Amino acid sequence: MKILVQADAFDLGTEVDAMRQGRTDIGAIASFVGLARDINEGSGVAAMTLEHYPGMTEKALAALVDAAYARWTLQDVTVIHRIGRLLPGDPIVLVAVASRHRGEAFAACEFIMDYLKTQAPFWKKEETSEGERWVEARASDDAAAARWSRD
Amino acid sequence: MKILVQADAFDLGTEVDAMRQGRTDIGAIASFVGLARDINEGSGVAAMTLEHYPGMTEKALAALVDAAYARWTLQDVTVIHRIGRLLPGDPIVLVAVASRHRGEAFAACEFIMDYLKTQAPFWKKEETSEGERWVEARASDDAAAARWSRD
Amino acid sequence: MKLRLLYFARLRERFGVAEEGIEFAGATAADLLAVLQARGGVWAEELAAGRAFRVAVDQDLVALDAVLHDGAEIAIFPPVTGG
Amino acid sequence: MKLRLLYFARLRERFGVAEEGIEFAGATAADLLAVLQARGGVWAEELAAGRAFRVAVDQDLVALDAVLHDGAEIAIFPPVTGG
Repeated sequence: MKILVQADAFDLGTEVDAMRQGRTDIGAIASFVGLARDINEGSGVAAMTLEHYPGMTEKALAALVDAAYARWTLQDVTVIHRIGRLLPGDPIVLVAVASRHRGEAFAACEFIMDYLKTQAPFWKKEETSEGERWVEARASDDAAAARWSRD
Repeated sequence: MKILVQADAFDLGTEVDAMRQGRTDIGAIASFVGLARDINEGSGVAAMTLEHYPGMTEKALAALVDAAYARWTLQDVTVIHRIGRLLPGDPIVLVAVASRHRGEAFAACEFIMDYLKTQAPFWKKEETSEGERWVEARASDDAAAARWSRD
Repeated sequence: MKLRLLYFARLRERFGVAEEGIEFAGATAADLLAVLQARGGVWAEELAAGRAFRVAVDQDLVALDAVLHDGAEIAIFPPVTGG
Repeated sequence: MKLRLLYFARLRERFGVAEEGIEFAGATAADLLAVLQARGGVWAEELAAGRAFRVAVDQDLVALDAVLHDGAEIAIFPPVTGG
Protein backbone atom coordinates (compact mmCIF):
# COMPACT_ATOMS: atom_id res chain seq x y z
CA MET A 1 0.00 0.00 0.00
CA LYS A 2 1.32 3.45 -0.89
CA ILE A 3 -0.41 6.72 -0.02
CA LEU A 4 1.17 10.04 -0.87
CA VAL A 5 0.07 13.67 -0.69
CA GLN A 6 2.54 15.77 -2.60
CA ALA A 7 3.05 18.93 -4.67
CA ASP A 8 5.18 17.12 -7.24
CA ALA A 9 3.83 15.48 -10.36
CA PHE A 10 3.45 11.69 -10.43
CA ASP A 11 3.81 9.26 -13.31
CA LEU A 12 1.13 6.62 -13.86
CA GLY A 13 3.45 4.23 -15.72
CA THR A 14 6.09 4.39 -13.00
CA GLU A 15 3.56 3.76 -10.24
CA VAL A 16 1.86 0.82 -11.94
CA ASP A 17 5.19 -0.71 -12.94
CA ALA A 18 6.29 -0.48 -9.30
CA MET A 19 3.18 -2.41 -8.22
CA ARG A 20 3.85 -5.32 -10.54
CA GLN A 21 7.65 -5.31 -10.27
CA GLY A 22 8.93 -8.81 -9.51
CA ARG A 23 5.42 -10.26 -9.11
CA THR A 24 3.69 -12.90 -11.21
CA ASP A 25 0.52 -13.29 -9.14
CA ILE A 26 -1.33 -10.13 -10.19
CA GLY A 27 -4.08 -10.61 -12.77
CA ALA A 28 -5.54 -7.12 -13.03
CA ILE A 29 -4.56 -3.53 -12.38
CA ALA A 30 -7.32 -0.92 -12.61
CA SER A 31 -6.17 2.65 -12.40
CA PHE A 32 -7.55 6.14 -12.53
CA VAL A 33 -6.01 9.54 -13.15
CA GLY A 34 -7.98 12.72 -12.52
CA LEU A 35 -6.78 15.75 -14.46
CA ALA A 36 -7.23 19.51 -14.16
CA ARG A 37 -9.54 20.72 -16.95
CA ASP A 38 -9.51 24.08 -18.70
CA ILE A 39 -13.26 24.51 -18.30
CA ASN A 40 -15.49 23.92 -15.27
CA GLU A 41 -19.11 24.93 -14.79
CA GLY A 42 -18.96 26.86 -18.05
CA SER A 43 -16.01 29.09 -17.16
CA GLY A 44 -12.45 28.97 -18.48
CA VAL A 45 -10.04 27.86 -15.75
CA ALA A 46 -6.47 29.18 -16.01
CA ALA A 47 -5.19 27.33 -12.95
CA MET A 48 -6.33 25.82 -9.67
CA THR A 49 -4.89 25.56 -6.20
CA LEU A 50 -5.50 22.52 -4.03
CA GLU A 51 -5.61 23.15 -0.29
CA HIS A 52 -5.71 20.26 2.17
CA TYR A 53 -5.76 19.49 5.90
CA PRO A 54 -2.33 18.07 6.69
CA GLY A 55 -2.55 15.07 8.97
CA MET A 56 -6.23 14.40 8.41
CA THR A 57 -5.65 13.97 4.68
CA GLU A 58 -3.29 11.04 5.10
CA LYS A 59 -5.53 9.55 7.80
CA ALA A 60 -8.65 9.84 5.61
CA LEU A 61 -6.93 8.30 2.59
CA ALA A 62 -5.57 5.42 4.68
CA ALA A 63 -9.08 4.78 6.04
CA LEU A 64 -10.49 4.65 2.49
CA VAL A 65 -7.85 2.20 1.37
CA ASP A 66 -8.37 0.06 4.48
CA ALA A 67 -12.09 -0.03 3.73
CA ALA A 68 -11.34 -1.21 0.18
CA TYR A 69 -9.04 -3.96 1.47
CA ALA A 70 -11.74 -5.08 3.90
CA ARG A 71 -14.32 -5.28 1.13
CA TRP A 72 -12.37 -6.88 -1.74
CA THR A 73 -9.40 -9.22 -2.11
CA LEU A 74 -6.69 -6.83 -3.21
CA GLN A 75 -2.98 -7.28 -3.81
CA ASP A 76 -1.79 -3.67 -3.76
CA VAL A 77 -3.17 -0.14 -3.77
CA THR A 78 -1.50 3.16 -4.61
CA VAL A 79 -3.13 6.55 -4.00
CA ILE A 80 -1.36 9.82 -4.81
CA HIS A 81 -3.04 13.21 -4.50
CA ARG A 82 -1.37 16.45 -5.42
CA ILE A 83 -1.66 19.76 -3.58
CA GLY A 84 -0.69 23.30 -4.52
CA ARG A 85 -1.13 25.13 -7.81
CA LEU A 86 -1.93 23.08 -10.93
CA LEU A 87 -2.51 24.00 -14.55
CA PRO A 88 -5.08 22.56 -16.98
CA GLY A 89 -3.87 19.18 -18.19
CA ASP A 90 -1.95 18.47 -14.97
CA PRO A 91 -2.73 15.18 -13.23
CA ILE A 92 -4.33 15.75 -9.80
CA VAL A 93 -4.98 12.31 -8.39
CA LEU A 94 -3.94 8.73 -9.09
CA VAL A 95 -5.57 5.56 -7.76
CA ALA A 96 -4.25 2.17 -8.86
CA VAL A 97 -5.51 -1.18 -7.55
CA ALA A 98 -4.00 -4.61 -8.17
CA SER A 99 -6.03 -7.77 -7.69
CA ARG A 100 -6.20 -11.30 -9.03
CA HIS A 101 -9.48 -10.54 -10.76
CA ARG A 102 -10.58 -7.56 -12.80
CA GLY A 103 -13.99 -7.10 -11.20
CA GLU A 104 -12.45 -6.51 -7.79
CA ALA A 105 -9.75 -4.20 -9.17
CA PHE A 106 -12.33 -2.05 -10.99
CA ALA A 107 -14.74 -1.92 -8.05
CA ALA A 108 -12.10 -1.04 -5.48
CA CYS A 109 -10.56 1.64 -7.72
CA GLU A 110 -13.91 3.34 -8.30
CA PHE A 111 -14.90 2.96 -4.63
CA ILE A 112 -11.70 4.68 -3.49
CA MET A 113 -12.20 7.54 -5.96
CA ASP A 114 -15.86 7.99 -5.02
CA TYR A 115 -15.10 8.14 -1.31
CA LEU A 116 -12.01 10.27 -1.80
CA LYS A 117 -14.26 12.83 -3.50
CA THR A 118 -16.52 13.10 -0.45
CA GLN A 119 -14.32 12.12 2.51
CA ALA A 120 -10.76 13.34 1.95
CA PRO A 121 -10.12 16.94 3.05
CA PHE A 122 -9.01 18.61 -0.18
CA TRP A 123 -10.46 21.82 -1.58
CA LYS A 124 -10.02 23.30 -5.04
CA LYS A 125 -9.85 26.99 -5.77
CA GLU A 126 -10.04 27.94 -9.43
CA GLU A 127 -8.61 30.96 -11.22
CA THR A 128 -11.20 31.85 -13.85
CA SER A 129 -11.71 34.80 -16.17
CA GLU A 130 -14.28 36.06 -13.60
CA GLY A 131 -11.78 35.84 -10.75
CA GLU A 132 -11.01 33.23 -8.11
CA ARG A 133 -13.68 30.86 -6.84
CA TRP A 134 -13.86 27.84 -4.56
CA VAL A 135 -15.23 24.77 -6.31
CA GLU A 136 -18.57 23.72 -4.81
CA ALA A 137 -19.20 20.10 -3.82
CA ARG A 138 -21.44 18.21 -6.22
CA ALA A 139 -24.53 16.25 -5.29
CA SER A 140 -23.47 13.72 -7.95
CA ASP A 141 -20.33 12.95 -5.93
CA ASP A 142 -22.40 12.28 -2.81
CA ALA A 143 -24.64 10.02 -4.88
CA ALA A 144 -21.62 8.17 -6.31
CA ALA A 145 -20.25 7.47 -2.84
CA ALA A 146 -23.68 6.48 -1.51
CA ARG A 147 -23.97 3.72 -4.14
CA TRP A 148 -21.38 1.68 -2.25
CA SER A 149 -23.37 1.54 0.97
CA ARG A 150 -26.53 0.38 -0.78
CA ASP A 151 -25.17 -3.02 -1.89
CA MET B 1 -9.26 5.93 -30.93
CA LYS B 2 -6.43 3.44 -31.13
CA ILE B 3 -6.86 -0.32 -31.43
CA LEU B 4 -3.87 -2.61 -31.76
CA VAL B 5 -3.36 -6.37 -31.78
CA GLN B 6 0.33 -7.08 -31.45
CA ALA B 7 2.96 -9.52 -30.20
CA ASP B 8 5.08 -6.74 -28.71
CA ALA B 9 4.80 -5.48 -25.16
CA PHE B 10 3.00 -2.19 -24.53
CA ASP B 11 3.60 0.47 -21.92
CA LEU B 12 0.67 1.85 -19.91
CA GLY B 13 2.38 5.14 -19.10
CA THR B 14 3.29 5.79 -22.74
CA GLU B 15 -0.24 5.04 -23.94
CA VAL B 16 -1.99 7.19 -21.34
CA ASP B 17 0.48 10.04 -21.83
CA ALA B 18 -0.23 9.89 -25.57
CA MET B 19 -3.97 10.27 -24.89
CA ARG B 20 -3.56 13.42 -22.85
CA GLN B 21 -0.66 14.92 -24.84
CA GLY B 22 -1.43 18.55 -25.69
CA ARG B 23 -4.99 18.39 -24.32
CA THR B 24 -6.46 20.29 -21.39
CA ASP B 25 -10.08 19.16 -21.73
CA ILE B 26 -9.77 15.64 -20.28
CA GLY B 27 -10.96 15.24 -16.69
CA ALA B 28 -10.56 11.52 -16.16
CA ILE B 29 -8.63 8.58 -17.56
CA ALA B 30 -9.65 5.13 -16.35
CA SER B 31 -7.39 2.32 -17.44
CA PHE B 32 -7.00 -1.39 -17.06
CA VAL B 33 -4.12 -3.79 -17.57
CA GLY B 34 -4.66 -7.55 -17.56
CA LEU B 35 -1.59 -9.61 -16.70
CA ALA B 36 -0.57 -13.23 -17.15
CA ARG B 37 -0.60 -15.00 -13.75
CA ASP B 38 1.59 -17.85 -12.59
CA ILE B 39 -1.38 -19.80 -11.25
CA ASN B 40 -4.78 -20.49 -12.82
CA GLU B 41 -7.46 -22.91 -11.70
CA GLY B 42 -5.06 -24.27 -9.10
CA SER B 43 -2.21 -25.19 -11.48
CA GLY B 44 1.15 -23.51 -11.95
CA VAL B 45 1.35 -21.79 -15.33
CA ALA B 46 4.81 -21.52 -16.88
CA ALA B 47 3.68 -19.65 -19.99
CA MET B 48 0.66 -19.06 -22.19
CA THR B 49 0.10 -18.60 -25.89
CA LEU B 50 -2.62 -16.32 -27.21
CA GLU B 51 -4.19 -17.31 -30.51
CA HIS B 52 -6.58 -15.00 -32.33
CA TYR B 53 -8.67 -14.70 -35.50
CA PRO B 54 -6.86 -12.12 -37.64
CA GLY B 55 -9.31 -9.73 -39.23
CA MET B 56 -12.23 -10.53 -36.96
CA THR B 57 -10.22 -9.52 -33.90
CA GLU B 58 -9.73 -5.95 -35.07
CA LYS B 59 -13.36 -5.79 -36.25
CA ALA B 60 -14.70 -7.08 -32.93
CA LEU B 61 -12.57 -4.68 -30.89
CA ALA B 62 -13.64 -1.72 -33.06
CA ALA B 63 -17.29 -2.72 -32.57
CA LEU B 64 -16.82 -2.80 -28.78
CA VAL B 65 -15.22 0.61 -28.76
CA ASP B 66 -17.94 2.02 -31.05
CA ALA B 67 -20.56 0.66 -28.65
CA ALA B 68 -18.82 2.41 -25.75
CA TYR B 69 -18.70 5.71 -27.67
CA ALA B 70 -22.41 5.36 -28.44
CA ARG B 71 -23.26 4.79 -24.80
CA TRP B 72 -21.05 7.33 -23.00
CA THR B 73 -19.48 10.70 -23.79
CA LEU B 74 -15.86 9.74 -24.33
CA GLN B 75 -12.85 11.74 -25.44
CA ASP B 76 -10.46 8.94 -26.42
CA VAL B 77 -10.11 5.17 -26.14
CA THR B 78 -7.06 2.94 -26.52
CA VAL B 79 -7.25 -0.86 -26.66
CA ILE B 80 -4.16 -3.02 -27.11
CA HIS B 81 -4.25 -6.81 -26.95
CA ARG B 82 -1.18 -8.98 -27.25
CA ILE B 83 -0.92 -12.30 -29.07
CA GLY B 84 1.72 -15.03 -29.08
CA ARG B 85 3.62 -16.52 -26.17
CA LEU B 86 3.59 -14.67 -22.83
CA LEU B 87 5.16 -15.36 -19.46
CA PRO B 88 3.67 -14.85 -15.98
CA GLY B 89 3.80 -11.15 -15.12
CA ASP B 90 3.56 -10.08 -18.76
CA PRO B 91 0.82 -7.58 -19.59
CA ILE B 92 -1.80 -9.09 -21.95
CA VAL B 93 -4.35 -6.37 -22.52
CA LEU B 94 -4.67 -2.63 -22.02
CA VAL B 95 -7.86 -0.55 -22.11
CA ALA B 96 -7.69 3.18 -21.40
CA VAL B 97 -10.64 5.57 -21.62
CA ALA B 98 -10.56 9.35 -21.41
CA SER B 99 -13.67 11.35 -20.57
CA ARG B 100 -14.62 14.64 -18.96
CA HIS B 101 -16.10 12.79 -15.98
CA ARG B 102 -14.84 9.84 -14.00
CA GLY B 103 -18.08 7.87 -13.88
CA GLU B 104 -18.18 7.61 -17.67
CA ALA B 105 -14.49 6.74 -17.93
CA PHE B 106 -14.81 3.93 -15.36
CA ALA B 107 -18.00 2.53 -16.85
CA ALA B 108 -16.74 2.53 -20.44
CA CYS B 109 -13.42 0.97 -19.46
CA GLU B 110 -15.08 -1.88 -17.57
CA PHE B 111 -17.71 -2.32 -20.30
CA ILE B 112 -15.01 -2.69 -22.98
CA MET B 113 -13.11 -5.24 -20.86
CA ASP B 114 -16.25 -7.23 -20.04
CA TYR B 115 -17.30 -7.46 -23.69
CA LEU B 116 -13.76 -8.08 -24.90
CA LYS B 117 -13.71 -11.13 -22.61
CA THR B 118 -16.78 -12.62 -24.29
CA GLN B 119 -16.81 -11.14 -27.82
CA ALA B 120 -13.26 -10.73 -29.10
CA PRO B 121 -11.79 -13.87 -30.72
CA PHE B 122 -8.75 -14.59 -28.57
CA TRP B 123 -7.95 -17.95 -27.00
CA LYS B 124 -5.40 -18.75 -24.31
CA LYS B 125 -3.45 -21.98 -24.13
CA GLU B 126 -1.53 -22.53 -20.92
CA GLU B 127 1.64 -24.51 -20.32
CA THR B 128 1.16 -26.09 -16.90
CA SER B 129 3.01 -28.76 -14.94
CA GLU B 130 0.31 -31.21 -16.14
CA GLY B 131 0.88 -30.28 -19.79
CA GLU B 132 -0.77 -27.87 -22.19
CA ARG B 133 -4.42 -26.93 -21.85
CA TRP B 134 -6.82 -24.49 -23.43
CA VAL B 135 -8.34 -22.08 -20.94
CA GLU B 136 -12.10 -22.61 -20.60
CA ALA B 137 -14.51 -19.68 -20.81
CA ARG B 138 -15.95 -18.62 -17.45
CA ALA B 139 -19.61 -18.20 -16.65
CA SER B 140 -18.58 -15.19 -14.54
CA ASP B 141 -17.35 -13.43 -17.69
CA ASP B 142 -20.69 -13.99 -19.42
CA ALA B 143 -22.41 -12.63 -16.32
CA ALA B 144 -20.13 -9.57 -16.26
CA ALA B 145 -20.94 -8.77 -19.89
CA ALA B 146 -24.64 -9.39 -19.36
CA ARG B 147 -24.79 -6.72 -16.63
CA TRP B 148 -24.44 -4.02 -19.28
CA SER B 149 -27.54 -5.05 -21.17
CA ARG B 150 -29.70 -5.09 -18.06
CA ASP B 151 -29.49 -1.34 -17.35
CA MET C 1 -22.57 -22.32 -52.70
CA LYS C 2 -18.88 -22.29 -51.87
CA LEU C 3 -17.87 -21.60 -48.29
CA ARG C 4 -14.51 -21.05 -46.66
CA LEU C 5 -14.39 -22.65 -43.21
CA LEU C 6 -11.98 -21.65 -40.45
CA TYR C 7 -11.39 -23.40 -37.12
CA PHE C 8 -9.59 -21.94 -34.13
CA ALA C 9 -7.96 -22.94 -30.86
CA ARG C 10 -9.12 -26.24 -29.36
CA LEU C 11 -11.43 -26.99 -32.30
CA ARG C 12 -8.61 -26.45 -34.81
CA GLU C 13 -6.47 -28.90 -32.85
CA ARG C 14 -9.24 -31.46 -32.40
CA PHE C 15 -10.29 -31.37 -36.06
CA GLY C 16 -6.67 -31.33 -37.23
CA VAL C 17 -7.49 -28.64 -39.80
CA ALA C 18 -7.29 -24.83 -39.67
CA GLU C 19 -9.08 -24.02 -42.91
CA GLU C 20 -10.95 -25.73 -45.73
CA GLY C 21 -13.16 -24.87 -48.70
CA ILE C 22 -16.45 -26.76 -49.14
CA GLU C 23 -19.37 -26.89 -51.51
CA PHE C 24 -22.53 -26.41 -49.41
CA ALA C 25 -26.13 -27.10 -50.43
CA GLY C 26 -27.94 -25.93 -47.27
CA ALA C 27 -29.10 -22.50 -46.17
CA THR C 28 -28.25 -21.69 -42.53
CA ALA C 29 -25.38 -22.05 -40.07
CA ALA C 30 -27.36 -24.86 -38.43
CA ASP C 31 -27.52 -26.70 -41.78
CA LEU C 32 -23.75 -26.35 -42.12
CA LEU C 33 -23.22 -27.74 -38.63
CA ALA C 34 -25.38 -30.76 -39.52
CA VAL C 35 -23.15 -31.40 -42.54
CA LEU C 36 -20.03 -31.21 -40.40
CA GLN C 37 -21.51 -33.37 -37.60
CA ALA C 38 -22.28 -36.02 -40.24
CA ARG C 39 -18.53 -36.46 -40.70
CA GLY C 40 -18.68 -38.36 -37.39
CA GLY C 41 -15.81 -38.76 -34.89
CA VAL C 42 -14.52 -35.57 -33.35
CA TRP C 43 -16.81 -33.54 -35.63
CA ALA C 44 -19.94 -35.18 -34.25
CA GLU C 45 -18.58 -34.92 -30.73
CA GLU C 46 -17.45 -31.28 -30.71
CA LEU C 47 -20.38 -29.89 -32.66
CA ALA C 48 -23.09 -31.82 -30.83
CA ALA C 49 -26.07 -29.86 -29.56
CA GLY C 50 -25.27 -28.53 -26.09
CA ARG C 51 -21.53 -28.21 -26.70
CA ALA C 52 -20.19 -24.69 -26.28
CA PHE C 53 -18.90 -23.25 -29.54
CA ARG C 54 -19.39 -20.07 -31.52
CA VAL C 55 -20.03 -19.40 -35.21
CA ALA C 56 -18.95 -16.25 -37.05
CA VAL C 57 -20.02 -15.36 -40.59
CA ASP C 58 -17.75 -12.90 -42.37
CA GLN C 59 -16.17 -12.14 -39.01
CA ASP C 60 -19.36 -11.35 -37.11
CA LEU C 61 -20.72 -13.65 -34.41
CA VAL C 62 -24.09 -15.07 -35.53
CA ALA C 63 -26.88 -17.25 -34.19
CA LEU C 64 -27.37 -20.68 -35.75
CA ASP C 65 -30.34 -19.57 -37.84
CA ALA C 66 -28.11 -17.13 -39.76
CA VAL C 67 -28.48 -17.56 -43.53
CA LEU C 68 -25.19 -18.19 -45.35
CA HIS C 69 -24.22 -16.84 -48.74
CA ASP C 70 -21.91 -17.95 -51.52
CA GLY C 71 -18.29 -17.04 -50.78
CA ALA C 72 -18.89 -16.53 -47.05
CA GLU C 73 -16.10 -16.97 -44.52
CA ILE C 74 -17.47 -19.16 -41.73
CA ALA C 75 -15.45 -19.56 -38.53
CA ILE C 76 -16.22 -22.10 -35.82
CA PHE C 77 -14.42 -21.79 -32.52
CA PRO C 78 -14.69 -22.32 -28.76
CA PRO C 79 -16.01 -19.54 -26.48
CA VAL C 80 -13.32 -16.87 -26.39
CA THR C 81 -10.87 -16.51 -23.51
CA GLY C 82 -8.73 -13.46 -24.18
CA GLY C 83 -8.19 -10.38 -22.06
CA MET D 1 -11.81 22.60 28.29
CA LYS D 2 -9.28 23.96 25.85
CA LEU D 3 -9.87 23.38 22.13
CA ARG D 4 -7.75 24.06 19.08
CA LEU D 5 -9.92 25.21 16.17
CA LEU D 6 -8.89 24.98 12.51
CA TYR D 7 -10.67 26.45 9.49
CA PHE D 8 -10.05 25.54 5.88
CA ALA D 9 -10.69 26.76 2.36
CA ARG D 10 -13.63 29.13 1.90
CA LEU D 11 -14.39 29.21 5.65
CA ARG D 12 -10.78 30.09 6.48
CA GLU D 13 -10.99 33.00 4.04
CA ARG D 14 -14.42 34.16 5.18
CA PHE D 15 -13.50 34.02 8.89
CA GLY D 16 -10.09 35.56 8.24
CA VAL D 17 -8.46 33.06 10.58
CA ALA D 18 -6.83 29.66 9.99
CA GLU D 19 -6.42 28.55 13.57
CA GLU D 20 -7.27 29.65 17.11
CA GLY D 21 -7.28 28.30 20.66
CA ILE D 22 -10.42 28.73 22.76
CA GLU D 23 -11.71 27.91 26.24
CA PHE D 24 -14.98 25.99 25.79
CA ALA D 25 -17.61 25.29 28.46
CA GLY D 26 -20.04 23.18 26.39
CA ALA D 27 -20.10 19.46 25.59
CA THR D 28 -20.78 18.71 21.92
CA ALA D 29 -19.80 19.92 18.45
CA ALA D 30 -23.26 21.49 18.22
CA ASP D 31 -22.56 23.47 21.42
CA LEU D 32 -19.30 24.69 19.94
CA LEU D 33 -21.05 25.79 16.74
CA ALA D 34 -23.55 27.76 18.87
CA VAL D 35 -20.66 29.56 20.55
CA LEU D 36 -19.11 30.42 17.18
CA GLN D 37 -22.43 31.49 15.65
CA ALA D 38 -22.88 33.85 18.60
CA ARG D 39 -19.89 35.84 17.31
CA GLY D 40 -22.31 37.15 14.66
CA GLY D 41 -21.37 38.43 11.20
CA VAL D 42 -19.78 35.86 8.89
CA TRP D 43 -19.72 33.34 11.75
CA ALA D 44 -23.48 33.43 12.17
CA GLU D 45 -23.93 33.38 8.42
CA GLU D 46 -21.60 30.52 7.48
CA LEU D 47 -22.44 28.27 10.42
CA ALA D 48 -26.21 28.75 10.27
CA ALA D 49 -28.35 25.62 10.31
CA GLY D 50 -28.81 24.36 6.76
CA ARG D 51 -25.45 25.65 5.53
CA ALA D 52 -23.17 22.95 4.17
CA PHE D 53 -20.06 22.50 6.28
CA ARG D 54 -18.25 19.61 7.92
CA VAL D 55 -16.76 19.13 11.39
CA ALA D 56 -13.80 16.90 12.20
CA VAL D 57 -12.62 16.04 15.71
CA ASP D 58 -9.03 14.89 15.99
CA GLN D 59 -9.03 14.48 12.20
CA ASP D 60 -12.12 12.29 11.92
CA LEU D 61 -15.37 13.55 10.43
CA VAL D 62 -18.09 13.62 13.11
CA ALA D 63 -21.79 14.31 13.48
CA LEU D 64 -22.84 17.41 15.41
CA ASP D 65 -23.76 15.43 18.53
CA ALA D 66 -20.13 14.31 18.92
CA VAL D 67 -18.85 14.94 22.47
CA LEU D 68 -15.66 17.03 22.59
CA HIS D 69 -12.76 16.55 24.99
CA ASP D 70 -10.09 18.77 26.47
CA GLY D 71 -7.23 19.30 24.05
CA ALA D 72 -9.22 18.22 20.99
CA GLU D 73 -8.37 19.49 17.53
CA ILE D 74 -11.64 20.63 15.92
CA ALA D 75 -11.69 21.48 12.22
CA ILE D 76 -14.56 23.19 10.45
CA PHE D 77 -14.56 23.29 6.67
CA PRO D 78 -16.73 23.26 3.53
CA PRO D 79 -17.70 19.96 1.85
CA VAL D 80 -14.54 18.61 0.26
CA THR D 81 -13.80 18.99 -3.45
CA GLY D 82 -10.56 17.14 -4.18
CA GLY D 83 -9.86 14.34 -6.60
